[in-house]
Amino acid sequence: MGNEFSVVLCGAAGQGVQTVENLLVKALARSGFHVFATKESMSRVRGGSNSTEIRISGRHVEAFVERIDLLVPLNGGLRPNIWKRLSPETIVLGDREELKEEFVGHPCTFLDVPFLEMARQAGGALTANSVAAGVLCALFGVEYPDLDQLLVERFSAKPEILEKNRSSAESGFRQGMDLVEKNRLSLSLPEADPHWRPALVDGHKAVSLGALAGGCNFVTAYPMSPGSGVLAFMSQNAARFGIAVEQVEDEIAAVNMALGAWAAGGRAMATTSGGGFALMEEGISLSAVTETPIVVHVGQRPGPATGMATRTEQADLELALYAGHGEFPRVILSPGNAREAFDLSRLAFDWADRYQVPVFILTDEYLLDSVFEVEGLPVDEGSFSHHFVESGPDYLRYRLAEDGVSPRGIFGNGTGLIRIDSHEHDESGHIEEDFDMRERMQMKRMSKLKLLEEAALPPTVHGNPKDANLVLSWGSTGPVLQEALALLGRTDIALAHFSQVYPLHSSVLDLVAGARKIIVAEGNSTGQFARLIRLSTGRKADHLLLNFRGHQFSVEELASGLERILLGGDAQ
Amino acid sequence: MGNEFSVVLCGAAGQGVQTVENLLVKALARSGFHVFATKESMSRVRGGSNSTEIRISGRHVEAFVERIDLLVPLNGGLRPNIWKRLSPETIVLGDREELKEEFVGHPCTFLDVPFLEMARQAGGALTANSVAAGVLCALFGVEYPDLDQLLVERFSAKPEILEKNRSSAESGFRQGMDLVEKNRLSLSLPEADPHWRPALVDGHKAVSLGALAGGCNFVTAYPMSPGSGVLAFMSQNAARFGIAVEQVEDEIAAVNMALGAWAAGGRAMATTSGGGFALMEEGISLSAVTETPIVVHVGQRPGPATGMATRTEQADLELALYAGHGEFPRVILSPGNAREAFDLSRLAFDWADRYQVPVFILTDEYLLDSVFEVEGLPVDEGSFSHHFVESGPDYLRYRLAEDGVSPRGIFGNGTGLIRIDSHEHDESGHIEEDFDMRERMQMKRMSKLKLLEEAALPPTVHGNPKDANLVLSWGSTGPVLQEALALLGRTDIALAHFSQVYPLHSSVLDLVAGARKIIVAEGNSTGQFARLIRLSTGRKADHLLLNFRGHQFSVEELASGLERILLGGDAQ
Amino acid sequence: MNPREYDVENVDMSWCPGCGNFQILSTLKEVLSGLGLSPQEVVLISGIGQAAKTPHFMKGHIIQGLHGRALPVATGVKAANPGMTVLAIGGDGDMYGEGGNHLLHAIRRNPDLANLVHNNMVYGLTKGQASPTSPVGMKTPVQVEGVFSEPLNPLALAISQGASFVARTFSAATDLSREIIKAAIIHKGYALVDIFQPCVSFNKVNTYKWFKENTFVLQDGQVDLHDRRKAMELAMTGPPYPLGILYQDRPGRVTFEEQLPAYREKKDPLWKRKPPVGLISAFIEGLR
Amino acid sequence: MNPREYDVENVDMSWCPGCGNFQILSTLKEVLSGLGLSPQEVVLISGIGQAAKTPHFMKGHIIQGLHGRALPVATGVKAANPGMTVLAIGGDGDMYGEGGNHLLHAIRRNPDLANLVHNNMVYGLTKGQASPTSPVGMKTPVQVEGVFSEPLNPLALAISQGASFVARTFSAATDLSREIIKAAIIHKGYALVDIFQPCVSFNKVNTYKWFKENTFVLQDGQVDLHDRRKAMELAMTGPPYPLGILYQDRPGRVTFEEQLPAYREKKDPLWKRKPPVGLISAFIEGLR
Ligand SMILES: Cc1ncc(C[n+]2csc(CCOP(=O)(O)OP(=O)(O)O)c2C)c(N)n1
Ligand SMILES: Cc1ncc(C[n+]2csc(CCOP(=O)(O)OP(=O)(O)O)c2C)c(N)n1
Ligand code: SF4
Ligand code: SF4
Ligand SMILES: [Mg+2]
Ligand SMILES: [Mg+2]
Repeated sequence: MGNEFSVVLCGAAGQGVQTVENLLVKALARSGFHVFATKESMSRVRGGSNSTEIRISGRHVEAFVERIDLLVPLNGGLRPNIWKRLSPETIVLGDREELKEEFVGHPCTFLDVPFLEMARQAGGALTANSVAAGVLCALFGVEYPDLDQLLVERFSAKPEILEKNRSSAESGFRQGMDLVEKNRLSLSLPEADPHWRPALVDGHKAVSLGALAGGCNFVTAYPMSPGSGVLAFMSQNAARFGIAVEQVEDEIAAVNMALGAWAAGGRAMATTSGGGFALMEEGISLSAVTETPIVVHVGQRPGPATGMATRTEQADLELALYAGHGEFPRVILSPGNAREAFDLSRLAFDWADRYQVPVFILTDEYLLDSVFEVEGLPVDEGSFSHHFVESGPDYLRYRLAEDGVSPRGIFGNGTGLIRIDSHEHDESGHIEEDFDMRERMQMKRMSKLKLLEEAALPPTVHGNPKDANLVLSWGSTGPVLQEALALLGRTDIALAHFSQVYPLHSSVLDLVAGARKIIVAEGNSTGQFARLIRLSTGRKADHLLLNFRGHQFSVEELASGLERILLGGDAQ
Repeated sequence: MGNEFSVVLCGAAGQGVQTVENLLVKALARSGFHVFATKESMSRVRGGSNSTEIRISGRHVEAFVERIDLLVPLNGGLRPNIWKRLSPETIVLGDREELKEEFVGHPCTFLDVPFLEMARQAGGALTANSVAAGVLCALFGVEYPDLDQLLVERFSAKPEILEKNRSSAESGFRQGMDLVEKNRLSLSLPEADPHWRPALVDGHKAVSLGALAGGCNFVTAYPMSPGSGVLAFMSQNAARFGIAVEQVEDEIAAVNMALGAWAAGGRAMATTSGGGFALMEEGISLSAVTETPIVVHVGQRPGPATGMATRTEQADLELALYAGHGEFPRVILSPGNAREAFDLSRLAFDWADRYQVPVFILTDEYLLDSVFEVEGLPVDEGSFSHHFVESGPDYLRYRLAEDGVSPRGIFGNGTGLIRIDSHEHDESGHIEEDFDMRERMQMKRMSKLKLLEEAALPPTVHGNPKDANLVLSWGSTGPVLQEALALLGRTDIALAHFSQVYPLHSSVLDLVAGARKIIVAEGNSTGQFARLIRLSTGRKADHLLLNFRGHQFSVEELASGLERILLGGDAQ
Repeated sequence: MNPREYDVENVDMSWCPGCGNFQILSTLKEVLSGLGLSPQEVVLISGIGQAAKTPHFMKGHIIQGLHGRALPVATGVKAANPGMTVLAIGGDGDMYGEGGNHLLHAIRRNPDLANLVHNNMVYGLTKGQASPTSPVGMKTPVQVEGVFSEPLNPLALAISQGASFVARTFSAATDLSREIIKAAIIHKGYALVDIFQPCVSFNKVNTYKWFKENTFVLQDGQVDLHDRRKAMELAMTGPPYPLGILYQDRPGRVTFEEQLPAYREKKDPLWKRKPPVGLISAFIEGLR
Repeated sequence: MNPREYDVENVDMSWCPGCGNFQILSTLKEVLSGLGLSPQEVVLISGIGQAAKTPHFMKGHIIQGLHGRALPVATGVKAANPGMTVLAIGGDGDMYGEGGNHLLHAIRRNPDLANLVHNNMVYGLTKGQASPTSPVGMKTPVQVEGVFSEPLNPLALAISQGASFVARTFSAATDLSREIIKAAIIHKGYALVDIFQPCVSFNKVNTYKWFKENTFVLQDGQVDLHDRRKAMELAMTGPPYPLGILYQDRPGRVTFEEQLPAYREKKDPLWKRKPPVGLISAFIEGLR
């Protein structure tokens, strides 16, 4: 097990696995551990079996691992994806009353913990989750008052419920201490760092807070997993931050209302998933021709169509890349962790405003539903600026500016009239059918691509790519790959993680040209990013590592996949 | 002028230029000439200035030429795109009463023909167009009874209007004969072939008739230029052919209703343009995951957004290629002329049904609004077959068939229940969250791409591409390019015209590998097809010939563009 | 016929225990079997949501399509295959939110299908956001200060646009529901049945109790079925809200599929047809 | 102010001579100037269609967006910049066809804007297809056997969903139109004005003459402005169709933008704001 633990909690929807995760991660982080948590759940409100993985470590970790050191199944009916991950080293803390014979004959170590009975005694069977939280805190050396404090923070609004959870947690804590003290279970804990007190940020929060830091003051959405986590966060904090949030009638309204808000001087974001984004495409095209900025957050999930509503995938890159009819520049950002999600969401607003183009923040369910530790997230007023102008009497919305960016006026800010038009138009925004004007305007709009290319963010490179095998990844796959490479410990592999996938940074050409083999690891079935790399550099990936089962790669899976490739064989 | 004429008629919307075109083209074809006509018009109901070009030739022609031999402006206010095309050789038949001083000082030959006055005398100023038709028929040696017959065919329903047009045409015809007899205008006519009696088919009709031949029996659309020509044709002939046509509330309804019709055993087509297609993307994704066939006709026009509603462009290739969230196979057909439009539209239905994939017929305004001559369009029952099965009691809609094509049952045909589902599902169509089943189903759907690749149509190659410069084109640009090459008369250039752009036929690899320079000519601003070629073959085009002004290339423009490229210089 | 013939084995029932959907499901099975329809004669078409999962939990042909889009799909099915009994099933978000435009225009088009809307006044599947019918003031994880927009009134909407059959029932009023859903299916033309349905997980306002206390069943004589104005008054009434059939066209109104030229000479469903090659050839000849 | 201040020079007027749109355009200019509004204070937002070109033919800030989508754009503009006078302008296809769902939900949301619908009962710009309000039986190049679907009744729809202000006028009744459009703009909340407008090119049924013969102007006393049920009766009346304001909420109803938390502490339009960095930092600190 080494100096690091992977704890997996399973339970039915409605059993409060989520709550345990929140409590535990916070308790552990406050105790000085490094933590990471990620979950997977079925598309249902009650029942089924969901799981959450919590990693407890002495160093920073931020990736899903296959390995389960400690499994806490709160109900029976474990799904195959969990069974597969159990090994003889796995310790199971389970309640025989609930699980019956489910684990009999399995080579793991099973310790019977009567979660249900303990919960009943503490006030109701519904708090088995808090019992589990108590047990785990005890095992990981969390001080009881710290757990108690967290319970108080969480349930302060409902005193009765607080009390039940408190006594459940306490009884669990005692049981955990008992296990330790009786030496039935001894974990060699990672060393805690008393100065380590990270902020814990899931993907939803990271995107939301980054957007807010970027000046986002208007959010539109039609609920759709996983994009609606951002809607929920923004609504729940709308009063706090003084912003406008509206759940609209459909995604078409979401994109059009956001465009209206931008045109009038707001900074709006629509948040959705692939299916909702597909409905927004006409609106994206409107953003392009009217040169009205927009930011759309797209949380990817497996398609086509409804696909798997609560699962993850990276298969909407090309959808975003070619979204909307006609031709126009755009930006696609693809954060890999909470820090990137924050930074890029902030940047999205600046770029949308500065270049008057649609900017897409392309995340996925895995990223959004994972909890990352961050030292901090920088917010300062200095880095913020508006990019619109006060309009004068000769104001022309579509002035043929040399760099393609016509100064953008805002209704009510100045004396000039602002004429925004969805047809091909002249400089003043009037409908224009002259072929020459058409050419000029189309060239003007496209010329912004050059500015975007110059501004593009370079990939993060680990290792020395020169003459090495180079693995490329984007979005949430990056951190998993990084840990996989660390696991492999090979010096002949370098990694480039792209947090911006379009336009690509110019360094990509050299990067790719100098590499021995190019391997692209991404979460889809056809290698979309590999295609983009080929298109941009001419270089075809030598190998693809693809995953389209609905769950993120594990560290182990990527490591063994790379090993297999480098042992020869297995060309794409 | 040689043995061929390019006649251009101009007039305001509402002035009946359209009618003259119809009459004239038919009269000329019935007289044994080869003809081609293409028009361009403003996005307005009345006024403005539209034009139509009619080519009259001794050999088959089917491309827009810049050159104007004979110009007939029915009203003043010619637009710059017409002025540019006038040369000292151009003869203008104009009415000084209407045009005033407009042509004074221009180096063309102006002949005053009092269209308006003649129309007034024949019964009303509204029939100046028929006067023009009469004049032109006389000039081109059409027998008057043939013109008269056409007028009767056209206006038979309205005797009064018929009479006015008849006397206008007659008076025009007399005027024309007069011009010829008085030697004020002598045209050396191409030789007419008395056996040549082509059918005249514009793009709208070609797509519609091909669809009907392919078994199309259901059409859904929300009107949108230029896709709604097909809607109009199908509605106007719905009773004749016994089909269902519905103008729906929006494009989303169009695609979903068409899918419902297919699922229930119909053969449905939705017809639209880029903006409407953007709204259909979620529905396309539904077609994919449910494996319900669909055919969508997309008539391209310039974007983004409203763009230029009545103009042409080829900028929605990538939109179609990557439409819909998630990953799935599809087919994109891109006819270049009426015959291809007919054949491919028929094929679209067969393939959609056979492979259970979305098939897109990607045309453009230029193709749809051009009139082509064809020897015939083959329709026979033998080539038609249904590809669904009678369902038995153990029927599984998504049986994991080896080639990816699960036999498709139809409600009411058999005893089995047909369960069509938009989630990831098991073989029976039930919602499934198992990761392995997800992988299998996604692979099953994607595996149909192999079948599609095997079925793909090869490009039409002209000239010998081996070691030559190879020009690639797709869709409506093909015939223009072909004539441009003929004009250039160089043997070092070969041409490959793609009437199917996705998936590409396997011969493309060799084709492209063996060529000296690769030049791609297409109607957009970024070279979308060139990108697809690079993606599929690794070969980057050496030169792009792009046109995004809202009008198709002319033969002359492509010829000079190629010449310029081959003289060196001008790399993309 | 026995309603059990509509049961499916080994189904993974993903609704919450106590949900009103269960009542609607069993009522629907009873109605269909009561009408002597076999599952082979029925096509159940739905969008996405908890209600829209209904087709998965019973026998019948099914199409579960996209959120909000059941009605155009169902219209296409009925028009291509008029012999089938077609139902379009979904939730209030599905039919009145994302699908609002299709509702409006399906009413105008009048295809012969029954449209069942499980109206729980909340988005169930996506975990409790407000739906178009959520009452003003209802707090949710997104409407944290309470719903602001006026709730949509589906019955008034349908009646105002000339819907052919408009009714409301309550999932727990199973006898009434049976009667109404049966009438809706028998009715020739578009039939809207709005079904009050408690969502025990997310709607803490509109509970079983609330629905019971805030509805009343229309009695014989209280309604003149064919009087659109009176129906409108009833539709605008509440709380308490009337349950029952509020409006029904007199027999004789033509349905969407009936007027299609496709069925003028032949009555076959489209899948039995081949292209009319003779007519097409003749037409092409006419273009010379 | 002089309505001429709303004129634009050298405009390429693409409407057909005789079109009812001209009357609406000049009425609108008169109303705006009559209200003392400068073009700088007005945002004219439209979709696509002949009616939707109106903003191009006058002064004012404009957004001509997508067919059917003027209402969400306008709602976004008003919510981001509540000081502006916002109008959403379009045709019957635009607002009731493609945009039907936004209409439904804009009504519920109640943003403070005036929604002018030039209802010519036909698709003008796309050359004469039926629109949602085309009368049954009207023949068009697409509806060759005549329109089948029941026409949409926009006023009944709006009233049934609780619209805050609902009126109808006729383009040629310029005095009445002036009065009504003025009232709609002044009205705080969502205001629907359906404007009968002859399309001389494509609608040969609903001509100037037809509209004159099939409408009557509501007289003082014939309407109780605040009675939704009576308004509904009027909305369902016709032919002849009543012209006038059918319904108006009593003052006091809160508008969409008023309830947004964005304006609770500050009243500035959003473009005057910067991110609340202190609050964001504090929130992040709370995540430790
Ligand atoms: C285009 C699109 N947008 C959003 C969603 C997400 N979604 C799924 S179900 C649903 C709402 C469910 O509410 P309702 O229709 O009332 O059904 P219920 O679950 O309450 O029965 C939403 C928003 C989706 N699947 N597709
Ligand atoms: C998404 C989309 N679909 C279709 C169109 C084509 N279109 C433009 S205007 C119009 C209808 C115009 O009718 P209406 O709104 O009644 O306006 P009118 O011209 O009669 O004033 C249509 C269908 C479009 N621009 N966008
Ligand atoms: S969430 Fe509500 S509607 Fe959905 S199954 Fe549970 S109780 Fe029923
Ligand atoms: S087509 Fe009709 S609505 Fe459009 S401008 Fe002409 S008359 Fe007016
Ligand atoms: Mg609901
Ligand atoms: Mg109209």
